[in-house]
Amino acid sequence: MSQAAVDLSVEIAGLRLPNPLVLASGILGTHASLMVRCARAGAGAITAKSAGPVPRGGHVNPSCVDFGGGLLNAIGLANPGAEAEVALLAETRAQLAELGVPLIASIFADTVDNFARVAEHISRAAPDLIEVNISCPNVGSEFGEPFAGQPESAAAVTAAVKAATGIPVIVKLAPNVPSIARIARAVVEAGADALCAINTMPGMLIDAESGLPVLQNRSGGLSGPALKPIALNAVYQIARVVQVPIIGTGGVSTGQDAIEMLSAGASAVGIGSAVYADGPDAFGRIAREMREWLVAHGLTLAQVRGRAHRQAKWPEAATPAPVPHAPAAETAPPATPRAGAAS
Amino acid sequence: MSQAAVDLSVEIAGLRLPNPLVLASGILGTHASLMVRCARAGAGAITAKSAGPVPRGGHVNPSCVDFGGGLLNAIGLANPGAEAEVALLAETRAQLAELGVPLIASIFADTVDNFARVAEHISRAAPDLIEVNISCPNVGSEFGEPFAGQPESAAAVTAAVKAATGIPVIVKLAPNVPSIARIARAVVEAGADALCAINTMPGMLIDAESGLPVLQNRSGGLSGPALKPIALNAVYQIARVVQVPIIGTGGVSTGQDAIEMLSAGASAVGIGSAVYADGPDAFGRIAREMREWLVAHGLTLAQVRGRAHRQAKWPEAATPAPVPHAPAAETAPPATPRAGAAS
Amino acid sequence: MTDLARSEARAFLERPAGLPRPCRVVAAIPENYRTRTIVLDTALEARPGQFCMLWLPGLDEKPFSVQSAAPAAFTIAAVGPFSRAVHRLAAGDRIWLRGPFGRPFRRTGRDHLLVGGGYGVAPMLFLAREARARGERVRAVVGAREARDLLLADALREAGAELWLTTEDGSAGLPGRVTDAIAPMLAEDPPDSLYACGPHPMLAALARLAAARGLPAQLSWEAYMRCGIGICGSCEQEGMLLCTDGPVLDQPASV
Amino acid sequence: MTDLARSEARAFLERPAGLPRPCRVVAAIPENYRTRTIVLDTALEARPGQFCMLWLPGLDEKPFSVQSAAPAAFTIAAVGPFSRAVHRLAAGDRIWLRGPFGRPFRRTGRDHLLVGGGYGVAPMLFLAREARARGERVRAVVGAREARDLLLADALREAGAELWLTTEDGSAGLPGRVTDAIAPMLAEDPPDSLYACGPHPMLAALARLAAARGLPAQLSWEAYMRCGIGICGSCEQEGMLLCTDGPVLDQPASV
Ligand SMILES: Cc1cc2nc3c(=O)[nH]c(=O)nc-3n(C[C@H](O)[C@H](O)[C@H](O)COP(=O)(O)OP(=O)(O)OC[C@H]3O[C@@H](n4cnc5c(N)ncnc54)[C@H](O)[C@@H]3O)c2cc1C
Ligand SMILES: Cc1cc2nc3c(=O)[nH]c(=O)nc-3n(C[C@H](O)[C@H](O)[C@H](O)COP(=O)(O)OP(=O)(O)OC[C@H]3O[C@@H](n4cnc5c(N)ncnc54)[C@H](O)[C@@H]3O)c2cc1C
Ligand SMILES: Cc1cc2nc3c(=O)[nH]c(=O)nc-3n(C[C@H](O)[C@H](O)[C@H](O)COP(=O)(O)O)c2cc1C
Ligand SMILES: Cc1cc2nc3c(=O)[nH]c(=O)nc-3n(C[C@H](O)[C@H](O)[C@H](O)COP(=O)(O)O)c2cc1C
Ligand code: FES
Ligand code: FES
Repeated sequence: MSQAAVDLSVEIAGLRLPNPLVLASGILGTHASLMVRCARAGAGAITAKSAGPVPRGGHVNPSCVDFGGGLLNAIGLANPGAEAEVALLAETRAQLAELGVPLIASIFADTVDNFARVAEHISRAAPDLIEVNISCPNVGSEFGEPFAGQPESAAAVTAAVKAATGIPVIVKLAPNVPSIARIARAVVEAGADALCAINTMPGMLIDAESGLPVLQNRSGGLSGPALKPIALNAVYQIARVVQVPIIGTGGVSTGQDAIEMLSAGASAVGIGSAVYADGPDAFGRIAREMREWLVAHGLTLAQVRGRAHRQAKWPEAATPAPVPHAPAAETAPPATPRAGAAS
Repeated sequence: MSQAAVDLSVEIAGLRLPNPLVLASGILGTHASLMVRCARAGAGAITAKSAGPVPRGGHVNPSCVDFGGGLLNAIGLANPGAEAEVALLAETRAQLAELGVPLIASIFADTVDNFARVAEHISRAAPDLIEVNISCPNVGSEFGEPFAGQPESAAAVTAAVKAATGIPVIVKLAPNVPSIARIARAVVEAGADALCAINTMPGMLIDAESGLPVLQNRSGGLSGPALKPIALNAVYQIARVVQVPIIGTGGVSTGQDAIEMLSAGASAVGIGSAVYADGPDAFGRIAREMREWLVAHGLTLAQVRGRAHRQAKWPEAATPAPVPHAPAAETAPPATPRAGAAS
Repeated sequence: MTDLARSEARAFLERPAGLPRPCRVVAAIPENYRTRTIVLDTALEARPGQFCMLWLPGLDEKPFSVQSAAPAAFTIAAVGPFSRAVHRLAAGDRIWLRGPFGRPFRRTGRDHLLVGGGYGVAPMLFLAREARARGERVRAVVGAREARDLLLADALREAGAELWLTTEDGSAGLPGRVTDAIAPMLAEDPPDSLYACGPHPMLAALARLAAARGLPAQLSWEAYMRCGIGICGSCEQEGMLLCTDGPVLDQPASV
Repeated sequence: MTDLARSEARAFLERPAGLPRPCRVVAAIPENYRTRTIVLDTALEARPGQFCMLWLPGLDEKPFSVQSAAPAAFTIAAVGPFSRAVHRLAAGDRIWLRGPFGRPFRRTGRDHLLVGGGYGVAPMLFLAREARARGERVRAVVGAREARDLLLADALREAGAELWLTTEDGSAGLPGRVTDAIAPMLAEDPPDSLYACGPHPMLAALARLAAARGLPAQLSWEAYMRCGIGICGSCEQEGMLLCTDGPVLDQPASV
């Protein structure tokens, strides 16, 4: 099969994407021009920067740094507010439609009611999908835990947003929970049409010289290569318990990373920090690497999806040998008996 | 001040450590010979591998791999069981005592009652401290969440262990929670004498070629450099709400990393994956780098500790400029008016 | 890890951005009543037109054009909280730096016309030195509101640039704006290429002038920058990211 | 990031371990009734005595001595579930590999005595080839229970080793154990150094023999390995980690 003939299109909540690579929220999602540029460069869908109830300036710099293993950011949900966002989304959507690339709006809020209000508002721009970013602090929670932190708060937001809009809803989950599968099940039961996993992992960098945190906001969210194993695990665990499509997001920078994410059970793949590595061209490169990989392995996207969940087939005889709980006595050199009860 | 004169000793729960570098649980903690070797190489305290109620063989290989940004392991809490562990600990403690290096026992269990039983049992070996590893699955929880996942279960284990032993207790926290500060406060209120933060972060690696997870156990725990920002943040957040000493653990491989960890509020520093980089010699190297750093900066350990929590001092006039929520209109080139409501 | 994944992860690691690195101020040289050049104890692999993010921990981090790479130097006007704090630094004080970032000026031809307005002269001095070191012709026009706002004129002259000064109030050099000084040059002895950095209205005027004459122009623009590494979108200008596609943008000669 | 932190992070990244990489079996050559050599479509930067972790996804991962580096080859006895599964692989099938790991044999002097028991002959063949390529003398002793257990004898002979075979039942070569064949050599024409790999009782006997004669010996030991990279402690032997300090350990001549 030729590479050109490889079908990369996927479906998310009834919507067809020309390819599974979704621009993640918060990356270049501030301007129609930049979102269109990503679509032209090969993105299969575009997520706008998260918009909240009111305009926010975001945090003072440093607000995004490369620590070697990935990025740590505390942009601070800078956004023009839902009001202005409607116009931005409408303009963007019109331009993306010509390219056949769907637009995903992203929303956040400080209370469940405000989530519903922003969803309703933003729906006027008729984005193809609405992603609900529940990684923001729940003002009702003493420690400022995110809505994504508890099944109850996550489900409450989901239900409120579903009631407020007719547009299909993606709920975006956070990695800092004891069981992301439990949260996933709760939001799907509350009506989520799809999931996005994961948002950044809370982290901090400290400048040894000054002794102060590098980000002016002190803590921030970790993304990029260091996040990949966390994201793969999240997607895998979620795919075990829910049937809705998952946009697997976190540390994908190559076609092979994307194949791994689909193998974990994702239907589409979010691309964020990789845009830092080579700009919007990351989309074209990753899509090309995926095609090359699929051709080289004689597989279709559908065959790749979820295959990490299967059991390896080995002849019955080949079940692994039992693992000794300590070096087996018979392998110790008899010449020198070893001391220690455990050894 | 000469480097030799730098005092690196620290106190944890009434116990003096010759230096703050603590061998983390699960690294070379299987044999007296190896723990002694780490102490000789410069560790300030030694944590044994976690022991549970009964012997465990652990998981089939691959059980620990280097993914480039750190390690992912699912050794599977392989251990000889509390019974045999007592003898191992007693032997190790005797040898470490000669070197003036304290021994920390580590325990885990599947139920609160079993935690208490193991703690009681292990106390016979008279380790200097007992670390309680609550990152293991709580068999009473539907999704197999760890005891460390909820303040209630974490506190219950802490209280049970405290009741079962007179030895000071360190509780080791997990990073995959919405607010680690909340868990920290709960276990300190339940009697924890010190905290260790953090255990590994759940993750998965997938081999694109076979489509299967690399670890035979499928998921595992992420450690090493990729974990450092997560650990620094955890220690920082915990230090804001509790007064007990914290063993800051995660991704420390250099003296500078250790300084950062102390700056975040840790009193001591766990060293795990760094042992992979250069064997037990990691301890001597990191301690030397810390001394060099302290001399070069004219600071003592006490001055370094917690300094990330202070407010930077800048003249009153120098409060940061407000952040525009979108590129300021006046900076746009007037020659070419820009479109888009948000921009 | 696979070779591909490894090479990618390393590419990520080897990006020049990294974390802010601590430097010491070696000298803080007053340039005019509100502008200073700070010289640092570090050298940069930077090209003219590139910028660094300068950080004062706990205060703020802002972009500044590289005025000199070895040693690293920046020419900074005190206009707000951060730049005023930088002005308070003396030799021996610390300041942190990330970068260099952004796309530099690329010299086209051997006869260059450089235009600097305000602290926009800083990258022009760097460019002038680079071009002169290669024996190329440099004409430099430095514009300001009044005489006391003029910047780095002596340094440009020492670098071997033919220098024109303009002030809006006529208190020094030619009265008027940089465009007034340039128009006759473009007509009588046109350079191979135009390079400019300064206030956006000045750049816009130069863009029109260059376009009218079909002269290749490279203009360095400014925007509020957050990430500085091309992912947040803050610095957008007509679909371009000023932090990575810019700050220097080619002005198509055919506008 | 600071230079120090960067260099450390990179050191971590550049460790040879990495993730298992997929290879293909090029040939699976029967060596005796229960041992095969699998040749892979990859080359290793390995030294004799080092080992790789071979992985069959979803089954298990085990350490095997490198028998040849370029192309990579391993000689594997079918004794349990994993090794039997490897025996089922044919040319074209995939197997995954991490490594090489561990400390290799270091040739001492120019007159080498190599002793292999069971599949312990595999690293000895690699070592014999390396020594012979440098024109050094190699005597090799291969021991087994009976004739059908003998391994790689022809390959050793072809490599230019002077070869002795021993079988416990006398069905081939000298009757007895490798130590019986070696004792007279050590007395009459002692080598510069002894190298051995095989069952632990054999190694222990050789260690005593070498110690008695004051002969430097390097012995390759085996243990159950989990991490293979020196952090889990599974492979401890008298304070040494066989995966990183070993598998080849120096036998002090003065035991
Ligand atoms: C690519 C790039 C390169 C830059 N290079 C330099 C440089 O080489 N030297 C330099 O000094 N700055 C440079 N800047 C500007 C610099 O980043 C800051 O914006 C500037 O120092 C003001 O920051 P602040 O926090 O001190 O004041 P702010 O609070 O941000 O500004 C205070 C007030 O001053 C106004 N203001 C900003 N700049 C000026 C000005 N030039 N003249 C008059 N008023 C002004 C603002 O609109 C605001 O009202 C550059 C910016 C970019 C994007
Ligand atoms: C550093 C190192 C290098 C090694 N190099 C090689 C090598 O080059 N070639 C090779 O074949 N193996 C080698 N091994 C051994 C290999 O890793 C496995 O242990 C072996 O293949 C058995 O694994 P299994 O899962 O098939 O069987 P297991 O289930 O682990 O073993 C099955 C049974 O066979 C027994 N057994 C194990 N080995 C033998 C043996 N040699 N003879 C008889 N019974 C045995 C076990 O005690 C067990 O009862 C090496 C081990 C180490 C630590
Ligand atoms: C600079 C930056 C800004 C981000 N802003 C948002 C945001 O506004 N809303 C959101 O849901 N996620 C946001 N994210 C998270 C990303 O959408 C994504 O989930 C995360 O970065 C992991 O993917 P990656 O490793 O590919 O970057 C942001 C990430 C970065 C790096
Ligand atoms: C191979 C391995 C085994 C581990 N086993 C244990 C364990 O038994 N008990 C425990 O509390 N932590 C265990 N850990 C976690 C470490 O103690 C430590 O918290 C973690 O690795 C982070 O530190 P590091 O980045 O320095 O490795 C293990 C880590 C590794 C890498
Ligand atoms: S400053 Fe973030 S994209 Fe330019
Ligand atoms: S196998 Fe883990 S230390 Fe050797």
